[in-house]
Amino acid sequence: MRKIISVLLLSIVAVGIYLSVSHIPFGAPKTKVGGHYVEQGMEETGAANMVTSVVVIYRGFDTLGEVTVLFIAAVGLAAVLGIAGQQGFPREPASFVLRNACVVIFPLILLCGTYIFAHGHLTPGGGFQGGVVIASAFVLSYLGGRERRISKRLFGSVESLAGLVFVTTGLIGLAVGGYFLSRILPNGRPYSLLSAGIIPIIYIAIGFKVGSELAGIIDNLIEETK
Amino acid sequence: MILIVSLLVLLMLVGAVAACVFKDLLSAIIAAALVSLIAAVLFYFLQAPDVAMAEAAVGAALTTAIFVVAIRRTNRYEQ
Amino acid sequence: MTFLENYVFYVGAFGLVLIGLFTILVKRNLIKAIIGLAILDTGVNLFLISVGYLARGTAPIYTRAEQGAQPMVDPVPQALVLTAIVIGVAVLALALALAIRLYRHYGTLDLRKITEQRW
Amino acid sequence: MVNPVLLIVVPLGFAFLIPILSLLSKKAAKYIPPIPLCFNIVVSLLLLPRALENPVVVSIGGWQPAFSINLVAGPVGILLSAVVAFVGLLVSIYAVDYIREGATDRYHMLFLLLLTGATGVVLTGDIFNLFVFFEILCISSYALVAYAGDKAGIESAVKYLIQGAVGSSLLLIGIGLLYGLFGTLNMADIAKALQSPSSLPVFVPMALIISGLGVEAAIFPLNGWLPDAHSSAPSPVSAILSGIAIEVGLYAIARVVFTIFGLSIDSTSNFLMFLAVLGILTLLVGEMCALGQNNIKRMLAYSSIGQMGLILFALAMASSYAVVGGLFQLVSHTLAKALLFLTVGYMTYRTHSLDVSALAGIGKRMPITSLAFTIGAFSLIGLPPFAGFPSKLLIVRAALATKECLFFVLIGGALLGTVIEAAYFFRIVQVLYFKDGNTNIARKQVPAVALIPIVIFVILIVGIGIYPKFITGLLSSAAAELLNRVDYIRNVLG
Amino acid sequence: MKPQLILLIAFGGAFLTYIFGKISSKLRDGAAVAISLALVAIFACLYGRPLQESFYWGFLGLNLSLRLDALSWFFAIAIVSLGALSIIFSLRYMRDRERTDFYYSMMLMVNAAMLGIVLSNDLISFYIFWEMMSWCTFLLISYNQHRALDAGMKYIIMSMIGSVAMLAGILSLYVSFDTLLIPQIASSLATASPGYVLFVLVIFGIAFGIKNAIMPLHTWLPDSYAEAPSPFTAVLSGMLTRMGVYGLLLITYVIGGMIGGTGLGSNVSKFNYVLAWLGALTIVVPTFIAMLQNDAKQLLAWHGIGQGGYMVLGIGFGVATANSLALAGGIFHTLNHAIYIVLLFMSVAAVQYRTGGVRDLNSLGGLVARMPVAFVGALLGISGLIGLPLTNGFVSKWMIYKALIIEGHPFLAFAALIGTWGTILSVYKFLHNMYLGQLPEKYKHLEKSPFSMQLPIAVLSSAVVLFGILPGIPLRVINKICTWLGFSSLDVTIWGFTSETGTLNTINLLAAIVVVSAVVWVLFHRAAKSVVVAQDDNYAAGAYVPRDKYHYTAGFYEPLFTMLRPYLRDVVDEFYTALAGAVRKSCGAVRRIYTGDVGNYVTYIILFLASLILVQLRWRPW
Repeated sequence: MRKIISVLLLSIVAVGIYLSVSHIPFGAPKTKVGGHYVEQGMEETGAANMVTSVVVIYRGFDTLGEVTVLFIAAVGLAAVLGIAGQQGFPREPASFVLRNACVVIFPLILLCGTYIFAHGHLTPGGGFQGGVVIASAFVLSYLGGRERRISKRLFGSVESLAGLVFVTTGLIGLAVGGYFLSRILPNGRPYSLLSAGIIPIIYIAIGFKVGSELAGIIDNLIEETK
Repeated sequence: MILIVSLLVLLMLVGAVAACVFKDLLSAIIAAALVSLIAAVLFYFLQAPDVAMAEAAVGAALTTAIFVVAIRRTNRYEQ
Repeated sequence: MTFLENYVFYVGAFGLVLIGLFTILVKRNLIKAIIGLAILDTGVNLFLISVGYLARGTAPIYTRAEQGAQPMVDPVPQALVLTAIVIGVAVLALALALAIRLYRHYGTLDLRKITEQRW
Repeated sequence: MVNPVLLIVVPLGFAFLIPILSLLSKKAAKYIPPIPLCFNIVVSLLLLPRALENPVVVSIGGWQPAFSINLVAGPVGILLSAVVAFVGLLVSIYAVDYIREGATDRYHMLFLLLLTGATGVVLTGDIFNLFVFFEILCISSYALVAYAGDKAGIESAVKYLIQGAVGSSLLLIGIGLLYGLFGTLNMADIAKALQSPSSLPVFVPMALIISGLGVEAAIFPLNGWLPDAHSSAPSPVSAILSGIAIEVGLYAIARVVFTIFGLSIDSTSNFLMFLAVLGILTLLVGEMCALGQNNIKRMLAYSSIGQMGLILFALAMASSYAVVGGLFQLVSHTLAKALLFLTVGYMTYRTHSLDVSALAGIGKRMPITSLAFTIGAFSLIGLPPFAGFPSKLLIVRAALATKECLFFVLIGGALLGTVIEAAYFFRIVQVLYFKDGNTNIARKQVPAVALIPIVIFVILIVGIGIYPKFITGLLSSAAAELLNRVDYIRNVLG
Repeated sequence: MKPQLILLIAFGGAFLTYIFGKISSKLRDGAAVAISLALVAIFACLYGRPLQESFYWGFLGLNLSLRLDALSWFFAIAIVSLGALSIIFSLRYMRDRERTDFYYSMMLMVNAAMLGIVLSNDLISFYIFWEMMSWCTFLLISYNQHRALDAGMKYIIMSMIGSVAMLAGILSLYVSFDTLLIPQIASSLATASPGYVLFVLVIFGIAFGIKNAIMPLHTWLPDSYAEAPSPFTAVLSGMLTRMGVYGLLLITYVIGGMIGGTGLGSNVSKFNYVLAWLGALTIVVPTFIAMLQNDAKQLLAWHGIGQGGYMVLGIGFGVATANSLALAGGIFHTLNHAIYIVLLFMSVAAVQYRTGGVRDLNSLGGLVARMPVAFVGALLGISGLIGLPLTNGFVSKWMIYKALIIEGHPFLAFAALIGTWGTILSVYKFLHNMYLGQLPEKYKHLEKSPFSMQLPIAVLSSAVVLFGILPGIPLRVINKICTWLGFSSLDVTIWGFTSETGTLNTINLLAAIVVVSAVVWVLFHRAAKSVVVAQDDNYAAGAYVPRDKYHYTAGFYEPLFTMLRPYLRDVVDEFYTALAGAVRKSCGAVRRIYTGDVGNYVTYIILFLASLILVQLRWRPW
């Protein structure tokens, strides 16, 4: 019964969406805002990766909101799990191969993540992707069953500091340039690592923030308040 | 090209249906991870390497990990 | 074939959306519902990216070699999707944490049985 | 140079600061939220004179409006951000004492972020940015509802989360469709490009966006989460959710409907009529559900649904009187409902029960709190001389001024809802004062730090009720801004 | 003196009393009495000096203003005097109760709100004060706890229904004429369509009908009267309920433009006939229901409804036929009723005070010996209630009868007359069961009522007689009101009035009655003395019979009771109870929407979306 109703309702929704989507031709150029970014973005921001310039410069506010969302999730998750009764969780020791492979791979993944967010303005990738990669390094380390863990305080401090860096960068822009997140650093030479104004700073902050938040989430989920 | 894409889309939808019907939640999670992975490939085809990267890292790896942790803490099977 | 070309991504995207919604609507297991949410999110993201696609466009990244040679796809939806993915994973993580706590309280994840809060 | 962006960024910065500060001192966290909220009130007041002349439009990063996110601090935005900051400030003062259990620094972070999200929603001029701030608002409220970690809280949070997530996915699909159709995300830019709201390709995104936002705004069939979440959250959170979160959702709907889609009462679509009917339906369902309710917080939650219905009805009439009335109702409901939840918070804390009958005799044990509750309840019913009266008056007047039969019938429904509302609120007042109850509750007032916000709310409710001019000037320019689409586009795009 | 100053004193006094109460109860009592007496003095000074409208507050772009004219003075003086008397009465009555600060400040607040109502010059201030009066009343009715809670709920719900109807009516007037000043509306409404006028009449009729307890809307009244603290019951019955009459008069004034000019629109006339018939119904049925009551306050409460019927009959009929005699009768009856019903409630309250709250007629009796002043009050009160000559009730009822008969409406007159018979039967029971008959053993040592209770009773008793012998005093004022309302003037003398429809001269009556009573007294004096026989030494088959078994006031109208009971069920009340039950049930059903299952909630979301799309698809398939 419930299935029939659901299918019925969803098919109506599908028809409605089809009617609207049929007016959005697939693959046709939509020059309005995107076109402007593609044409002007390189000069205006100095970043080669247009997605990065949109994420950090043009729609930097969204990004600030987004790291906030992740921050909320991390804090909220800790709040939700943190008060629970303290039932421990026996951990099976991982196999020898896995454990030792983790030891080797862990720093490599960290390095890879750092590379991804440091080069966000030049190549695909950026703060989020790098942050997620860093977090996955921690997932791996938990799979490896290592007991050595980074303290929550460190996670928390990194999170806060990264967030504050983002906000402060924006506020300095407001003080200097009159707009929040305005470009206070020169665009520099295109295609070089130290270019594109404030993008690297913000992306590094985001990378640390996302990485530490996701790692913190995983950490909390697995450990649940020891 | 279009055929490959169609095939991938088909596979993705099948994966989604599988994620919906599997009684074993672990299998469902793997199916959902498959959906994310194929979506990442499709993002790549759509000239969105950034998103593909994020989707692969988040959808296929991280989310799956969280799900697995969650079902270890709860119940592996539906009902 | 042209239909396929025009609509295959949309079909894939909204297929995921509908399957995700169907899962949430019909399945009584909370984890299943959350899986549904994940699929729904993926579908929405795929849709957004398809909206920004440009036929025969390249990724919106300038390289030294072929600057401005080919049209680029719209970078805006990609930026949006990056945001949306992260938001999605945040919601998902919170949902699963809540599911763990809920299981501890009720010993079940069957949503039809967890109806203490009603009326 | 005061910039509206400070309203969002400064609280955000303070929220990021809390983890570091709480490393230094565990107690520091609870004194943090009032600081940025005070700051926000000051900034809002400083911006007010400029905003009344012309909406303050600032862009992030300094690009041309359509090419970057911009904030539009018009009268509506300033009004609502001031309300958010003000109510948030009072509730955060209240929470200094009330929130004792668990990791309180997390509570204060989430609380501050929730308010940041609400401020962002009311100030932003970009629809995707709206979505992002909405998510901030929603996700922090999911976490806050579950904050106490009890059975009811977790269950409600799960349900809230699922519905909220579905809603925001629908919203995102709608935004995607709009972007596909018009190639821009700036609300003014979309509005400029959008001609007729009733053609199907445009209608579908509108339906999606309204359903998505409607979940947060608690419109009738979309509000299954509300009674659970508002009743099982800690009381200050309930106050914020009922007093701010849903109002902000409703504001977002109004903004989308009026500004982006440009619906007006004389446009060909009778969608606004539909919204008006929906509003009254919401009102009646909310009030009817509240009538038989024994759980006091749940009753207040249902009453919030009812009030939302009334506000939606007023906004859907889309005349300037009606919108003034709707915004007035919004403000008075915010004050009254926050007050009610705050008072009920300590009452239930003392009686250890959410049952209405457990409140018997509280009037003698906590006289000031009970008096405050009574005044809040009277204001919600719309009795003079409290703040709810002028707002209800304006709405009824606007409905009668439409000279349309449908609206006469609808306002009849609204008045019926008022009677039902009176029935259950008066019952509680009786229980508070005139029922002998549990005598072993200590005769103990609320702690002073929690009494301050309560008393301020009472003063405001009575003050606005007696002297509505205090805010009507601001409200009428806010209504004008909300309804005048052409000016909005011109102000933003230049 | 500006009217707002008066209100300021009244409301400020209410607050001050509360604050004083926190300091000392003596101070509070003194303040309450002083403020209420001050108000009486102020209004006494204002006699014959109407105050022009004065704007006192801007509210949402509306100018709120006050004024004092003949009608409002008439009501105001009644309000403040009765208010002062009941405050004085409360001094002892409420002494040992809890939360007396609240009680006194609410009493003063109710008085202030009523003053506000009668002083209002625009409908919004009218509404504001009306609502304040409603919720103050609610709080006071609920004061006695227990059963009073239900009574309070009944009252406030009906009152809310009335006031939302009134709000709709007021704002509809505002939207139509863009003003809320009563005189301006009066002039604007002359040009309105008859249908609209009828709408206004009906909607205000509902609002005021509920307050004045016209028959199908009366059901809140008996319980509220019975359960409220007695001094407040006096205020409630005397003036508060009669704010409905004031409202009806105001509406009469508002549509008054039509009375003076081209005559009434037929709609208006019809409406007022309906009102008159409802008034007649309200006279007959409650009076007989009153007969069946065993609770003294319930009995009086039902009479309160019935007497309200006379007022409505008089005013409705007067307006329908443009007959100033009936109208004046209705207004005068309002005043008279207020005086004697307050008197009656006070005498009951005096008994209650001494007997510890007993008001069951079957367990009282013979109190005349213990509480003579209360007895005299009750006697004069019921005389007024019945309408015996030389008491005030007689004059007003007589005016109404006269008008009805002369205008050729014998059925209405007959209804009014039946009402009087019923009244006689029931109030005799009241008087007898309470004061006459055998004194129960446990009340043998009751003290007489304290001075602060005797004083108001004495004042009111003398008022009953005074207005009965010299009806010209209030009638002069009433005559002014009638002319102000656009009716023809009556020829009033101090002893009564003369008019083409009939003449009343109480001096003749007085003379006749003095002569007759002298004769009767002489006869009785000459007649043989009766012998007092102890009742308890009757022979009872050898068994000892406890003295209380002889208490012959129980089951006073038992045969009549069994006969009438099936016909006099309170059908209306049952209907409302059923309605309330149905509402409650349907609310319970609506609540089931929230099943607690998230799947359902998400279904609602999708359903909403789908129906939006579907509707749009169906509307524009092209």
